[in-house]
Amino acid sequence: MPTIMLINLSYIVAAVLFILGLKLLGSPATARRGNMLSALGMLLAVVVTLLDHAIIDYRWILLGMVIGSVVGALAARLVAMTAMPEMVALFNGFGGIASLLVGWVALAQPQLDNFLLLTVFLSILIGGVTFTGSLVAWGKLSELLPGRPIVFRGQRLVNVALLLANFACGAMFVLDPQQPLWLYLTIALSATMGVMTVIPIGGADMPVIISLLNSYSGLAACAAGFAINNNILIVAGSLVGASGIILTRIMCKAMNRTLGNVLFSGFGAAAAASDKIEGEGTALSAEDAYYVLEAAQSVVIIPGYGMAVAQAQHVVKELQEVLQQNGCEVVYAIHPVAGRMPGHMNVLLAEADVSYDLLLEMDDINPRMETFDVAIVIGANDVVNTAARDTISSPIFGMPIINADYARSVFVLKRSMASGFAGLDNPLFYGKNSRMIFGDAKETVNKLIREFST
Amino acid sequence: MPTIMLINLSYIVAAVLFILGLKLLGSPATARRGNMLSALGMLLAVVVTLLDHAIIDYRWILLGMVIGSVVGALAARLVAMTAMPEMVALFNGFGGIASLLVGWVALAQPQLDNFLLLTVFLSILIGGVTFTGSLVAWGKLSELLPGRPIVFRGQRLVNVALLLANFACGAMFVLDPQQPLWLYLTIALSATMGVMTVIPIGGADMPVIISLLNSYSGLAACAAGFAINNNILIVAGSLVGASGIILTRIMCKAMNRTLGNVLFSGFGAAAAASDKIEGEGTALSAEDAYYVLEAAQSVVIIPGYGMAVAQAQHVVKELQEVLQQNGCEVVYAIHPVAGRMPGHMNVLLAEADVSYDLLLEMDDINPRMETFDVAIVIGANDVVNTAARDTISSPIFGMPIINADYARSVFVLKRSMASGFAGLDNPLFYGKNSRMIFGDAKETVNKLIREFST
Amino acid sequence: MTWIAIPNETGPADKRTAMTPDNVGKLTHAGAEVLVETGLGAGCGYHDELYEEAGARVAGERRELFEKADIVLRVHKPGANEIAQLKKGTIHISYLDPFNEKRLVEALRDQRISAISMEMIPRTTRAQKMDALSSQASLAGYVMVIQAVNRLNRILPMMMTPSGTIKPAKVFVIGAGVAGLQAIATAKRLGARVTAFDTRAVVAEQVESLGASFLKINIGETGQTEDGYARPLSPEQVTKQQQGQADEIAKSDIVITTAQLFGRKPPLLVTRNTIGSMQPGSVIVDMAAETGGNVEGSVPGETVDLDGVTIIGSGNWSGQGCRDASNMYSNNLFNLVEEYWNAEQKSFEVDLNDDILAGCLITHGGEIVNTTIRKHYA
Amino acid sequence: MTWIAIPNETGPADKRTAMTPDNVGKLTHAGAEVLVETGLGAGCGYHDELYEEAGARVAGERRELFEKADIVLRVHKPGANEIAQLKKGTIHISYLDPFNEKRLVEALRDQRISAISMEMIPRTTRAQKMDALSSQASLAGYVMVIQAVNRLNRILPMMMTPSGTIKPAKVFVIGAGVAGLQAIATAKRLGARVTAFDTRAVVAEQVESLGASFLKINIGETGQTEDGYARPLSPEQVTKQQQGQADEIAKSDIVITTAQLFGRKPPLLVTRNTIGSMQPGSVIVDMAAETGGNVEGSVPGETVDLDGVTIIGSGNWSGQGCRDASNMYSNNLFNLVEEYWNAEQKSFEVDLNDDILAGCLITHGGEIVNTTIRKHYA
Amino acid sequence: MELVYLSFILILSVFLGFELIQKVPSTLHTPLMSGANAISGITLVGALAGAGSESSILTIILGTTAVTFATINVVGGYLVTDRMLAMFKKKATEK
Amino acid sequence: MELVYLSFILILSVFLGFELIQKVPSTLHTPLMSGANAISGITLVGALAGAGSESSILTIILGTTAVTFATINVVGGYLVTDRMLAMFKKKATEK
Ligand SMILES: NC(=O)c1ccc[n+]([C@@H]2O[C@H](COP(=O)([O-])OP(=O)(O)OC[C@H]3O[C@@H](n4cnc5c(N)ncnc54)[C@H](OP(=O)(O)O)[C@@H]3O)[C@@H](O)[C@H]2O)c1
Ligand SMILES: NC(=O)c1ccc[n+]([C@@H]2O[C@H](COP(=O)([O-])OP(=O)(O)OC[C@H]3O[C@@H](n4cnc5c(N)ncnc54)[C@H](OP(=O)(O)O)[C@@H]3O)[C@@H](O)[C@H]2O)c1
Ligand SMILES: NC(=O)c1ccc[n+]([C@@H]2O[C@H](COP(=O)([O-])OP(=O)(O)OC[C@H]3O[C@@H](n4cnc5c(N)ncnc54)[C@H](O)[C@@H]3O)[C@@H](O)[C@H]2O)c1
Ligand SMILES: NC(=O)c1ccc[n+]([C@@H]2O[C@H](COP(=O)([O-])OP(=O)(O)OC[C@H]3O[C@@H](n4cnc5c(N)ncnc54)[C@H](O)[C@@H]3O)[C@@H](O)[C@H]2O)c1
Repeated sequence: MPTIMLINLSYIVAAVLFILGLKLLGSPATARRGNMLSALGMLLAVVVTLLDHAIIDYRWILLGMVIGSVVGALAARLVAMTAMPEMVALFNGFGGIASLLVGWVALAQPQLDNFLLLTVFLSILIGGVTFTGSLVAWGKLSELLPGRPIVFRGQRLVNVALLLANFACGAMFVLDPQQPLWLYLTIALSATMGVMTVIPIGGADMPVIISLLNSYSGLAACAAGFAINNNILIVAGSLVGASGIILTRIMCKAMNRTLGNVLFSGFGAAAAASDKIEGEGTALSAEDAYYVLEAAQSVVIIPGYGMAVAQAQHVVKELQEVLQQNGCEVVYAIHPVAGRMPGHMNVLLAEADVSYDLLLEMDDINPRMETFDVAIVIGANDVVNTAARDTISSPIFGMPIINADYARSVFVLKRSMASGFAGLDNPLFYGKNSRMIFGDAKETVNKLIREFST
Repeated sequence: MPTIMLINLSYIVAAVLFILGLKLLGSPATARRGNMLSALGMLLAVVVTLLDHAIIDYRWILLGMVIGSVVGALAARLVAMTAMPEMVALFNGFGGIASLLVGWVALAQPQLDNFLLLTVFLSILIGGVTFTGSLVAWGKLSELLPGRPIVFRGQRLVNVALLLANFACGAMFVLDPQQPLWLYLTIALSATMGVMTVIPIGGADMPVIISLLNSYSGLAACAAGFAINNNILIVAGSLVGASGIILTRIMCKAMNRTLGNVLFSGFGAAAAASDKIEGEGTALSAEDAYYVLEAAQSVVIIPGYGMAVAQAQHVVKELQEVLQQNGCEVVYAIHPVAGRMPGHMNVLLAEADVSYDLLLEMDDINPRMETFDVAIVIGANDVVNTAARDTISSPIFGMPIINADYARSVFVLKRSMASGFAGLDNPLFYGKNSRMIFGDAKETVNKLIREFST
Repeated sequence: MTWIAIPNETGPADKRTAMTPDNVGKLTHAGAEVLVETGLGAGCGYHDELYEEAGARVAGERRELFEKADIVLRVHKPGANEIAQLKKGTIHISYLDPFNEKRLVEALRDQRISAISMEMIPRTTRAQKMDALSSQASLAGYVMVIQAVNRLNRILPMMMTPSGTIKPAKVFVIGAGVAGLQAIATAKRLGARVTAFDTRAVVAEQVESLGASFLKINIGETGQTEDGYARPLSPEQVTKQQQGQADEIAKSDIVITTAQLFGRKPPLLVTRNTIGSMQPGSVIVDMAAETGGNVEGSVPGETVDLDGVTIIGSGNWSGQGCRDASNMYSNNLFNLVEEYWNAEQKSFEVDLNDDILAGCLITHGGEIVNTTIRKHYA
Repeated sequence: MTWIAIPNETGPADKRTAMTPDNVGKLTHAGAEVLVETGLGAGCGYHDELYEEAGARVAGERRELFEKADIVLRVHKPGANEIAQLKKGTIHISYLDPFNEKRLVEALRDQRISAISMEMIPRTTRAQKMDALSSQASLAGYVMVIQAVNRLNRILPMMMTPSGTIKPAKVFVIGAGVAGLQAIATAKRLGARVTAFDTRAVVAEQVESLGASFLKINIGETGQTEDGYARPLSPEQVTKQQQGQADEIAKSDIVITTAQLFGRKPPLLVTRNTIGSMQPGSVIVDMAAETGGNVEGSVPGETVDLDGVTIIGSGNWSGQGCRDASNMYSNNLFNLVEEYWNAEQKSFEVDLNDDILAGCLITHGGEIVNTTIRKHYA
Repeated sequence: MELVYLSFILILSVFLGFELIQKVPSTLHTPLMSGANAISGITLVGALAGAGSESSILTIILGTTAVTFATINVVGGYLVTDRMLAMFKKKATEK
Repeated sequence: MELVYLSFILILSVFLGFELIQKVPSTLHTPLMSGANAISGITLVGALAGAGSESSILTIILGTTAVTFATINVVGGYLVTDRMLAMFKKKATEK
């Protein structure tokens, strides 16, 4: 078999290994095996590539690989567990710069047609953004740079200008590849763009950004693959590019955000968004709520008359158990007037066999409400009506309430924005950290439980 | 743009449409849209292909397409709703024969290398099997052929001989393409193989077989694609081939069978298998049980002491509701001595708020046990011990039991094969229609409920 | 210095006490001087020492309490002679039954007592913590079921046993207010099949929220007052209701009636005839027996047998779980006092504009200040 | 022709009846002639006419029943004078208490009566339908809780209300056999926190299967008999148990003791001292009061007050839900008769090799045939 | 080299085919099968070349037959699938 | 024609990438990201050609730098992912 065939067939095998590896990485039981498989694929791809006739001199390769392996292995070994995310960012940046360089090297090829130049441009652009973006992310996470969003007046304008300039350079580069200026300019602009994209983003959102940059580095490799006409780069690169996007979306959801919100919140877009929230009460789907609950360490359930109407007590108990199995602390906060008769909630929760020890009185729960990741308000309204606490003019002002709004997030499960027994509007529903999950409480809770089945 | 580029780019778009179409077909809300998309893809592929320079004379094409369209459209319009599966089988067979013919036509190409000949052979083989196999399936379903498995002595031997002969012919065909005999022989043998594969399979299993043959027809198209070097055939064919296999597996699971069991049960392999079942009690996973429950019209739940130990009453109620939402009738059969105190089951089920009307006494349920699709025995043992009914020597002979074994399928949820209070072995567990779902009853029921979340 | 006096209850054998040592402690902590009669909490197991530990002075003489008191806290209405012993301007908080006790109210007015009637606490969300009608009715709902179950010749839950299947008993609750709902919940807990009826349509959802079923009877327009109380029915409506219920009652093992009309005589809902249709051994509980009765033939304070059907009209329902009943009533009183307590002057401040006081303060400064009552007397 | 006679119960005010009209109907249908004493089911609301409709003859004279009977069915043991009235060879089925009633058993033997003791029905899966101990104990478990709740000065369920939070009452059940388990279930239903203890270790799982918790006391080796009954403890073990329980009892609002030892005097489990540690107003129910008592100071057939703690020892538990109790007992009797009924000869066939009869038949053909009892007397 | 590309395409399509179909409610089994079957009529594209080739008679006959059969598969397949799904949708909304 | 094949491959890979990742528990987010990142180091394969090409110095320098960076990405990426997953596994079994 000609070497070229051997190499390419091996590439196919490597691609299969990458695919399987990625798939297995998605489930806890198989993740480690998946990583091994994908590493095996990489090894195979690298080894067979060395057989390529185009490669004549192995010295430099050896040098690069030895240095790279030592540095990579040491970094991976020595990094503290807590510093892993920034390490990933750094590695990712290196992947980006490598793709940039591969694109550059591709310019040395004898025939340069427009398509090839375009792909070279793309690998440089994406590789460059990935590189500097990842470096900034790394800097923010390792606290070499300030973690807070760095913003300035006209930032958006600058970014748009950068992008346009870069595209212009790209065009020039493709049209006039002999002039190295365009190349250098492209590199410089791409690097700047990477920095500009990441600095306005806060440290807490970095994981999402890293995931996005990871997707970019896949795309850079893919572009480089086109530039040097290499299948495995295209396949592996686009796999990573696509799965990275999906992962980014999943991570955003887990943070109860959209990608747009993550990328642009630094620009004060967040302020605008929260204004909107103030206005109408933000709805959330049960699926999205799941991602938040899945990550929660402590949850307080605040039941009200709606739980009784929906006869949701049994599924609430189920939800409690599912959350507990997930390693989350769950307690119930029972307001004395919740429901329509004294002890209404007790009757129902006893029926569902909720342990008495989990039922906390209002006075016991309120002081520690801040420590809860999520407060799930199930068909309650008046008993969590912040107007009773904050609005002197409210008819129920002075009635003690359960301060659900002090929890980090509040999910309110009810069918509509309708008021409760007292017939009053509830400011809680419009709170910044509140999300309405509309629908019959039993059905909603059921959906949440279902989401927990991986 | 050269035509060939246009065609190929359109093929890419068509492939994307097929992919999206298949994906959307998998969910009720989007299925119809998916089908439209995929039809759109097909239209695109066909139309651009007509631009091909190789096509000189459109008359025959027109003829074929008009006849095909009329016949296809009429058949699709006129067929009775109930006869749809056989219609699908017939269509599928036509796809198979078309691939066979395309392969054959490919022989007219000027250069024939070995690889090409191999792909031609494969398209003929697979296409032929698909064609006659589908015809037989169609015949069985439309009752032109007897629906029962047709078996004879030495059938297996004959099949193996057929396969070997066919491969031999194939080899000869590749080595000596000038001799048409091998070609004709291959066609004849493939056609025979198709018949032989399907006749030993009973009518009830036909849907699975059609799905399998559908997967084959995809593969045949894929092989034909290699033979005439056409991307879209390869992509679409292998998509159908692969997704068909998955669908077949899903359908087998839904019938609580393995593919092997479906394919070979006609050969008396079933008898052997059921012997085995007699020996040890067949375990079933919750996922597989789901497929059966999902299709069930009526379910009887038979709780016992194990439900109490597992404190599974609340999730059992949940399961009941999920089944009911799925359009299934659910009742409970309560044996008077179930549990460890009189009325033990009543206490628990009342706690879970199961309606009294659903609780049937042994004497009320036994006469209609045959009518239930599934009996779910939850942690009961002695009260469904068929030895009490059938084995005179049993210490509990004469005690009336709930005849769970008379239901079409029995699922027994318990942690092991251990005996119950009376310490006796239970023949029910080894019954042909019994499946053990091992594990804590609460966890198992929970898993079942989770499976119901589409 | 404000003296708060808590006399023993002298009324019908009610073991409740108006103040528990716990709440006495809170009162003294707030700066009040508390005077309790000896033996105050004996019925619930609270000894005099506990009150002393809580900072109260124990008085041996009842008279002393009344003479000293700036505020009197008690469960039942005062005796006529006791009013005369009170200082002018004393605040007197207890049940008063002002709709029927015109004479008493006038006596309080004439003595210039500020009398607060616990029945008249408005049913608003904010006032719930002082709402003794609710707290006591809730316990009553539970107790009525327990008493009925104790008398029934059957058991409530379903049992499928080797010795045959016992069907669940049927319980029918008429009037699903606070007491009715708690009765429903308790009977459901014990495994009965529970049905309920009420003239207020909003209640149907509440009944179902407890897992019971609501009996639908078409009796035309009904409605409820702003405070959430039922409006009285016309005679035809009452007849319709009686007919609509008859079937359900005949099938029931236990019937519990809790129908009240705020400020009026309760409606007669279960007739002699209907009772005759019930199985011997069945039980009827008439919560309203003492104020007029929902059930024909019920005797206030007694349990009688009518055609083999036991009719419980014992009243004083919350007295049975007297310890919990006292705790709740005492909490209600304390919450009321605390709400209007002036921490600086350490005294109870009567604010005639406050919406809760406007509802429950009957007499003040020598006048009947409560508009509802004034209208009622007029 | 086989005459089955069912006399009225004469024992302590027990309203139960041995045969309901339903089952009488089944007996006559099987070909027996049934003779009942007038007023047989009056206590449960079954009139003579119902029996007549079921095919029985109602006899005004009690004597007639005994003289005619081939089979006698009843709840309690026969009076000594009644035995003499029976024909030789008569089959007599009732409770007998053979361990303690040696004299009675000998009288039956001498009269050549085939006496079946309902207490001695083996606890096997097959015999459960005849097992009256189980059916009646199960009801007793329910009734004991209801009686205790009725006496308690608190309520059982937790209630978080605007008038304060009521903590759930604590119930402690000693002995988790049939009655104990039902008591646990009933108390749980009403919302109490329930703990239980039993010397048989297997019971822990059963207690937890009802959602209650099992108190772990290390008292060493215990075990159970083949029939599933508890073995008696050594005196040291009893002391250990008493100590281990003391704390739990002190914290409990209701304590229910059901500990029995088959064929022996029940163990004393709750001492005077421990009772003193309980809150006034608490309740103890001693199921075993009539056979010796698990509780020091309990009086058979009565409810007494000890240091403010109510001790119920009224016995005859299942008499309270007498209609259901009678139904179940009657089913047990019928199932027993049916099991050994020879449909052709229309008679009861005594098969000495049958394992159920071997367990419960005490005297037959002029001999004490039951090995357990023979051993016990020897 | 072409073979390499084709193999890549084959492998990727196969994996994609596996991944695309995950959980399918049993009501959709038949429509999905039918819809997939219609796609496998793609062989029509291959048949066109044969039928329109103007080479030997045999090729034309074979090609035209192939076109006919494949068209039946395609047209009938899509229509019958759509019919099934339309019915399905009606049932779903009827609920 | 080559471009056609490559486009097919690209499209199929992208779709496959979308399908492969479905529901991932949040504990796996970082490892999965890291594992995918290691795969993107495949650019190493492209870099090898440059570094070993014996053409201009520039190419060799660029190539070698690329090889170095890419190798860090690959080696470090896989190792760090494995470390995370190992820890994860331990935690899971500890439970
Ligand atoms: N505890 C007592 O004794 C007692 C007695 C009488 C009155 N109250 C009064 O009742 C109120 C109790 O407060 P609360 O917060 O428990 O109840 P609430 O304020 O009445 O609010 C209940 C909420 O549940 C929602 N809901 C109803 N059915 C639902 C369903 N099937 N699924 C999901 N949500 C449903 C309703 O909103 P949607 O319609 O939008 O779904 C409603 O806003 C207080 O004002 C109290 O004073 C109490
Ligand atoms: N009703 C009464 O009054 C009473 C009183 C005393 C005795 N009994 C006797 O008890 C028996 C009752 O029959 P039964 O069928 O209800 O019970 P059983 O025959 O005792 O069987 C219960 C089964 O439940 C399974 N199990 C236990 N824990 C489980 C868990 N967590 N999850 C899943 N399965 C679990 C056990 O199998 P694994 O271990 O394999 O899981 C066991 O085989 C009869 O023999 C009856 O005579 C009844
Ligand atoms: N805002 C609050 O927080 C709060 C607090 C306590 C009570 N409430 C409300 O006040 C209302 C009255 O409660 P209550 O229990 O004191 O009422 P109540 O004691 O006056 O009457 C009891 C019940 O009897 C019903 N009734 C009257 N006539 C009837 C008839 N002919 N047939 C059947 N039923 C009849 C009434 O509708 C009521 O439900 C309830 O709706 C309760 O929810 C509100
Ligand atoms: N096979 C059957 O179907 C069947 C039917 C009925 C009962 N049984 C079994 O028979 C057994 C006995 O039931 P029972 O209720 O009639 O028993 P019982 O009335 O003899 O005793 C009641 C309980 O008291 C317990 N006890 C004895 N000494 C004690 C002590 N010192 N401290 C605490 N507890 C003590 C016993 O263990 C028993 O659980 C049970 O296990 C029951 O499951 C089986």
